[in-house]
Amino acid sequence: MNIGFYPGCSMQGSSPEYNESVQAICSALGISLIEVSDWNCCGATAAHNLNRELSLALPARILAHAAADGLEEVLVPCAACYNRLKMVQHEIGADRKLQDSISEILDEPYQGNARILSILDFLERDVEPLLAEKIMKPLKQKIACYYGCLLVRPQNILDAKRHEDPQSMDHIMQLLGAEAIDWAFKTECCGAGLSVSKTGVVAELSGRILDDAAHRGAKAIIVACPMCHSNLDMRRKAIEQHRNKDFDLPVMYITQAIGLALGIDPVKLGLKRHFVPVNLEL
Amino acid sequence: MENIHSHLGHSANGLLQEIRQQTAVNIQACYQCGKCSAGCPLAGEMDFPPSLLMRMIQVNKPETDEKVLGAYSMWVCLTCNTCSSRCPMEIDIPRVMDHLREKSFTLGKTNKKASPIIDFHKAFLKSIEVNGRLHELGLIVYYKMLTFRLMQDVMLAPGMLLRGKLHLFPERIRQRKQLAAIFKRTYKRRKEQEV
Amino acid sequence: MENKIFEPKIVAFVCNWCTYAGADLTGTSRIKYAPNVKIVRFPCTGRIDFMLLLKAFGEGADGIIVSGCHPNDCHYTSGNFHARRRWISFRSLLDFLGIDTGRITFSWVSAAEGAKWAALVNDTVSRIKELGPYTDYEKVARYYEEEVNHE
Amino acid sequence: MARIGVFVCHCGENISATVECDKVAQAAAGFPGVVHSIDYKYMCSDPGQNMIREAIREKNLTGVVVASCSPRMHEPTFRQACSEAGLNPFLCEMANLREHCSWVHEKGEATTKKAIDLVRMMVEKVKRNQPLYPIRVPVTKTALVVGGGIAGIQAALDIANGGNKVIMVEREPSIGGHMSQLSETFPTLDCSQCILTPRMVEVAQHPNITLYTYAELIGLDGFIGNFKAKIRKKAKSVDEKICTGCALCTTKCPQKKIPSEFNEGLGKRTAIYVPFPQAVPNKPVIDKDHCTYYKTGKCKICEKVCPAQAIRFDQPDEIVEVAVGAVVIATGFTIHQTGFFPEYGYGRYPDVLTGLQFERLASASGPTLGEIRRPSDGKIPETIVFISCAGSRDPAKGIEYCSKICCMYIAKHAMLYQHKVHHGKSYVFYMDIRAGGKMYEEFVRRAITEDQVNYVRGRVSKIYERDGKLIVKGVDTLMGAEAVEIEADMVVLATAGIANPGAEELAQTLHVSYDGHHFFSEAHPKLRPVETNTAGIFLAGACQALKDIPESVAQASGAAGKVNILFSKSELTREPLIAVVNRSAPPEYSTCVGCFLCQPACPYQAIEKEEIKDRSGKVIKTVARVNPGLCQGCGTCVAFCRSKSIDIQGYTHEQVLAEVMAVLEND
Amino acid sequence: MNEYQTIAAGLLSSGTAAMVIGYSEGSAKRVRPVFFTRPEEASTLVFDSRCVQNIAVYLTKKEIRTEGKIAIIASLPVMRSIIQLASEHQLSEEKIIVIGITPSGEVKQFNGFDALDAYVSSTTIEIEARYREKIEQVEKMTLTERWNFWKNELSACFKCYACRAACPMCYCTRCTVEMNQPQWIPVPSHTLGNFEWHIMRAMHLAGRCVDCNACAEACPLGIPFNLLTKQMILQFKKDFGGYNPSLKGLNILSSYLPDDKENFIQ
Repeated sequence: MNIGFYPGCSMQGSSPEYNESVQAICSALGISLIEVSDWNCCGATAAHNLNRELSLALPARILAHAAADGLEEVLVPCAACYNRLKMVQHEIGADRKLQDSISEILDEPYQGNARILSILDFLERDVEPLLAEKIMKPLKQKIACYYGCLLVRPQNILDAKRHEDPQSMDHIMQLLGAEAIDWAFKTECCGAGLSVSKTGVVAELSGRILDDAAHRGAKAIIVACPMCHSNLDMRRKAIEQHRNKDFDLPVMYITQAIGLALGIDPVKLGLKRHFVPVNLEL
Repeated sequence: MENIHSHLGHSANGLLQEIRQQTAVNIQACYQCGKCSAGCPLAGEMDFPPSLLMRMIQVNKPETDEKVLGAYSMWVCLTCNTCSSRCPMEIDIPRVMDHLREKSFTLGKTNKKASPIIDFHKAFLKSIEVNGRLHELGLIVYYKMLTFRLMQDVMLAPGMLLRGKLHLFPERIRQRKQLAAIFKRTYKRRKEQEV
Repeated sequence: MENKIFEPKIVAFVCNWCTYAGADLTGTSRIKYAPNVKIVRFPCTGRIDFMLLLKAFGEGADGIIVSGCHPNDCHYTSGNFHARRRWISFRSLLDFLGIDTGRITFSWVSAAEGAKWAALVNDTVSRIKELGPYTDYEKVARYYEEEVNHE
Repeated sequence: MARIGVFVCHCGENISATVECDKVAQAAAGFPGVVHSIDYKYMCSDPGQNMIREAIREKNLTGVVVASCSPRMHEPTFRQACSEAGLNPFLCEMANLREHCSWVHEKGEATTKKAIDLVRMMVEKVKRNQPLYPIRVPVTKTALVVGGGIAGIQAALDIANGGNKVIMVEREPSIGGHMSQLSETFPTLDCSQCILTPRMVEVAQHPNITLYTYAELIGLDGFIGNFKAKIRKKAKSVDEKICTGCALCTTKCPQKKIPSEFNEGLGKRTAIYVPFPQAVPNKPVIDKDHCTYYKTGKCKICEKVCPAQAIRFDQPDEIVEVAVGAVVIATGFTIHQTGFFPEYGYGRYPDVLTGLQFERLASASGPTLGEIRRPSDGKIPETIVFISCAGSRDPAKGIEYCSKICCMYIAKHAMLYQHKVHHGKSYVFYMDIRAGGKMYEEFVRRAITEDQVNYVRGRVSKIYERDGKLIVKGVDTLMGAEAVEIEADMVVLATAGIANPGAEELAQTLHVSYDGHHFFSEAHPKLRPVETNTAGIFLAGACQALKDIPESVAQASGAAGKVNILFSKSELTREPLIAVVNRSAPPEYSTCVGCFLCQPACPYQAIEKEEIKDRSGKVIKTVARVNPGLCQGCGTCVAFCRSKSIDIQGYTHEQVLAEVMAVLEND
Repeated sequence: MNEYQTIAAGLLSSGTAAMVIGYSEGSAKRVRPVFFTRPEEASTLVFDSRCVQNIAVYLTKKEIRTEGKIAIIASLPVMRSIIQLASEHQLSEEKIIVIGITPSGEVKQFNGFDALDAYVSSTTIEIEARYREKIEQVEKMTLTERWNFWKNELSACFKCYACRAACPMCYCTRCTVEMNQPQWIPVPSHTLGNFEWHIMRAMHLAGRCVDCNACAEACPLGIPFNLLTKQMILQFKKDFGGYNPSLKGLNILSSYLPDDKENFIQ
């Protein structure tokens, strides 16, 4: 099985463990990923905040490269990149005039037909069916699956099922033997884009998330987005100071959790890179 | 003396119409139920919560339009889409926020409180323009130059470096010239539009 | 004869329940309009056969008005919806044949729109006056008459 | 040969001020076929009408044109006059010289010329008129009422008390509908069941009413006055004639945990059950889907305990066919369930309720005997939140319309709560309060001023549960959209009222139209609110649009009035201005080729297939036939028929084409 | 024998079909329609690009109807015609076997209309490029040029009604042109009457025309009046989303949508 792969800047920068764990489980399950050639940044929040055309053109260039590479589908594990690519595909796809205008900016025709897969689409379709036989170490803890905003909204464009209470990560975690709790902050915003410029806001928003998960007895939070991870993990100190309360609550990527259950070496899953140490007896 | 008691304006080319034309979002559909403001995680930070901002645009008067463009609200908006996902009238508020940010930024009417946020975005885009991909260390350094927030997050850096989360040298794409040209074309277009 | 001011002959095909009643209201409101238009009454716009429009042009009409109830207000619920589809296709066919659809005014005039009826008639009359007599269609008819006379 | 009389009216000076009436009469006298032409001051006056009558007799006229006012004004007058003189009334036409000529044009040659043209048109038309005779249709004086809620009950009683027969069909085991579920009613706060149950009993006992409960309408054919209805009586598995209604069986049934529909899932019932103590008929039915015997083949406890031996496990469904002259649809509405709302928890919080569930909690006959208690733990809620417009005015997810009844029942709920839990705190989240109705606004004011209900203007964005409390995240838009967060013990959603499931199928069965939300469409939104566009089928209650009880009852009485008018004569007379498919001699029989493309174009399903058979009964040809009982005379089929095999009486091809030719005739 | 010949022979020899309608070699390298009743004739059946005459036209004829079960060699336009005729209640399922030959040359036997309907519905009527170009050319003319173009073309028509005879959809027992009370269309051929005839024909084919071109092929004068129906097909695609012959769908003109779009009703 060959699937295109767009890592995005975070996975190469501040969240290498996400990339490592995706690669680790794919090689364990015999899935090969082909990286989109000479890819660029999707523009993230900055582009669509300041420069709409750029916010369309940057993802359009990525799509064009995927098309040139002959990729019919591209896995985009970073929730932010995924959201941008889907939105751009939606906006440009529906508007002929916009298509022409963006082609002009790109100086090449817009080709945006590759199917963009979120990490959850991918896991649900390609990984879930393989899991049952390969689980070596079931995870027996109570965990809270945290989806954030970018994987579920806008629900119509992303085709998100049960967008106020999504279930796909919960299902996977249950398959791995964990107990996925019902909680209230599954899809609340962590503060993402303001993590550098308004750290206080992030501490408040992320703090509420940690608080609800901890309160309901979760022993770990499972995420699928580098921003969510860095806000909940890297900025933990700031959150704890802000709320004046300590949380003993590690944050793991869902791919890391799968890796653990498959019996992959925690180092290979990048688990040593976390600020909040992950209790490996999960 | 006419309209002296009325706070309602009748601009023919105010934000209301402009947004309708350029984004296809019809703000007149809003009936002020407030569900967007109730769900917005950042409403508390905003000077005008989303529903109030919609009302101000509906008022359709140059003075209120000025207020809207100078608002802080859109700069703290995180495009989390909670508002639009629950809006009964399916008003694409995040799209309106995008429009307001870009317009406010282009016209230089941005709220003073928003400058660190805008500086961060600028630094971010600069990093991409140069490298094609984000270089976090470069971004932070450039951001600190813009904001003089020299000490912020200094405590994080060593930990990040230690954990392999901060790279001293940027990752660069091959076709940097081509990418720079894309940036240039968008700047050029904006200039043309201003004229 | 040649110097006489051109007074166009216009036939109006209207439904009984809305436009005919609307034109009655124009009368009771004493709103004046040009006398060029004569109304043929139908139960519903759904009843108006496209052939009648052709016959009217063939008989020398310079203009035609077709009018009925507004969408959703049809006395028979859907007659005007059927008529609308018929006019959409008929009109594009005529245009494709080079028959000037500008000579046909399609309209919705309700029983309450007496003033609209007057305005509609006046607009149509002045537009047709500008276009002049409709000879294209009549000429091909006359050609035939001449030929018959010749025999 | 045609012998046409033309009568030009001056209408005092209304016509003669701008039209030279004598010239019109003179010109008309010269038209081919006109044998009599005069003008007179007032044609509609007695002497005027006499002139017409005399001329018909003396000159043996075959057609009359009255050139006066609009036919919409005096056509019946002049047609009557003709008829009195022995001329078929449909051989009289009117030229509209007043509304369409004299009143709208200045005096002058052109105006008189137009008047002459108008007369010429009608002369040419009337020459082609045919004598027509009113259509008579027999009427079966029995009405079918579909639905046994308050609207159906009211309609049935009114029709029955008018001396006509009624057959009532109700889907559930008991009549009563939603009203029987309500605790108190606004704005009087009187007990719903106290006012409803006597009427339910009256229905059951009325000599003119036949009641079929646990039954469905599955087919309807025919037309006004002459419908044939097919009803499926679902097997109740109980012989109603023998059953005494002692309900012993219901106490012994081992299946005790079936959510009660009547209690909106807040209480339980057995598999053999009576929906509620005041049910009519008060006899149990067996719910086959839950009955142990039907599922496993073993049990039959009810049969063993029944003192009257009335249980019949082998009872089949029964199909009955009835002849009815009119139908009243009163199938009511339903509501969105809490599971419809993602942001309010997808129905997974037991203490988030619908308004109808709250009615059951507040009702003395409900699962808590009228005490407001949480379904989750039975505690009395200290803080309660009511949310209006849950699904209503929400085109994104629910429906765009206003459900109309919620503002009032929310105020009532909050009031009932405050009356029962004196120290409790209640909040109502609303956007607008729609309290248009007699004593309605006063009622809402009382909730706010007397009963201390807190009204907050804004919509709730999210509800989540934490430590047994429901966190309600709302906003106060009157405080600049300031956040309002309430820790509630119970939340009641005023969920949108929507059409009943199955309404679409029923509409198709009945051939009546319905709107985009599957509510049945009235014939005219203002002037014919109780009729459908199918003659003889009427609407009552919330199946047409959401309504409260007084409105439903009013419409039901309106529908009943219409039915009683229809039944007041044994025959129905209709104007013969209807479409007709031509018939000719064999071997053609008709120029109709039976393509039936006219069928979908007919708004009234009036076009039928007729098989033309030879003497041996073999079908030679299938052609279209217009059912004169159903046709309303719009003529859409006429314009659609390619072979011009359908024509419409009064507006035939010949007539209208002659009019067009006459207008354009060169002079 | 090839596939369709074998099928045809089989149907006739087994008595499943009483007659096979198809094409066979005619004179001057042209094909002609044939009505075979004997299995041995089947080997002379031909099917190629010359078979443009729409032989579905025979299915509604009284002489054919009384023949018993008919098998027909059907090109795609013929199959479309059969479905359209069936939807207009002109054909009965039990009396027709369709030996369909798809545009790619595949032979498909259809014993019921449902299967045929499913096949026909899977295709769409596409106007050939050469006609599209011609239509665009006419549309680009000024109003007067268009009028003159058509006046010129239609003045030639001498109302032989070959177009009507060739069209499977013109099966009315009394055509409107033959109606004399009132006389809708004058009997002699002159330009005005010709206009009326061709406008009426186009309107009567609205939403029914299967675009087989049989009418234009039949015209002895080569008048391009098939552009009228083709233009309508294109226009319907724009205005109402197009149509396809189908047993389930409604005719375009006898149905409507409350929000049909137009821009000319005042």
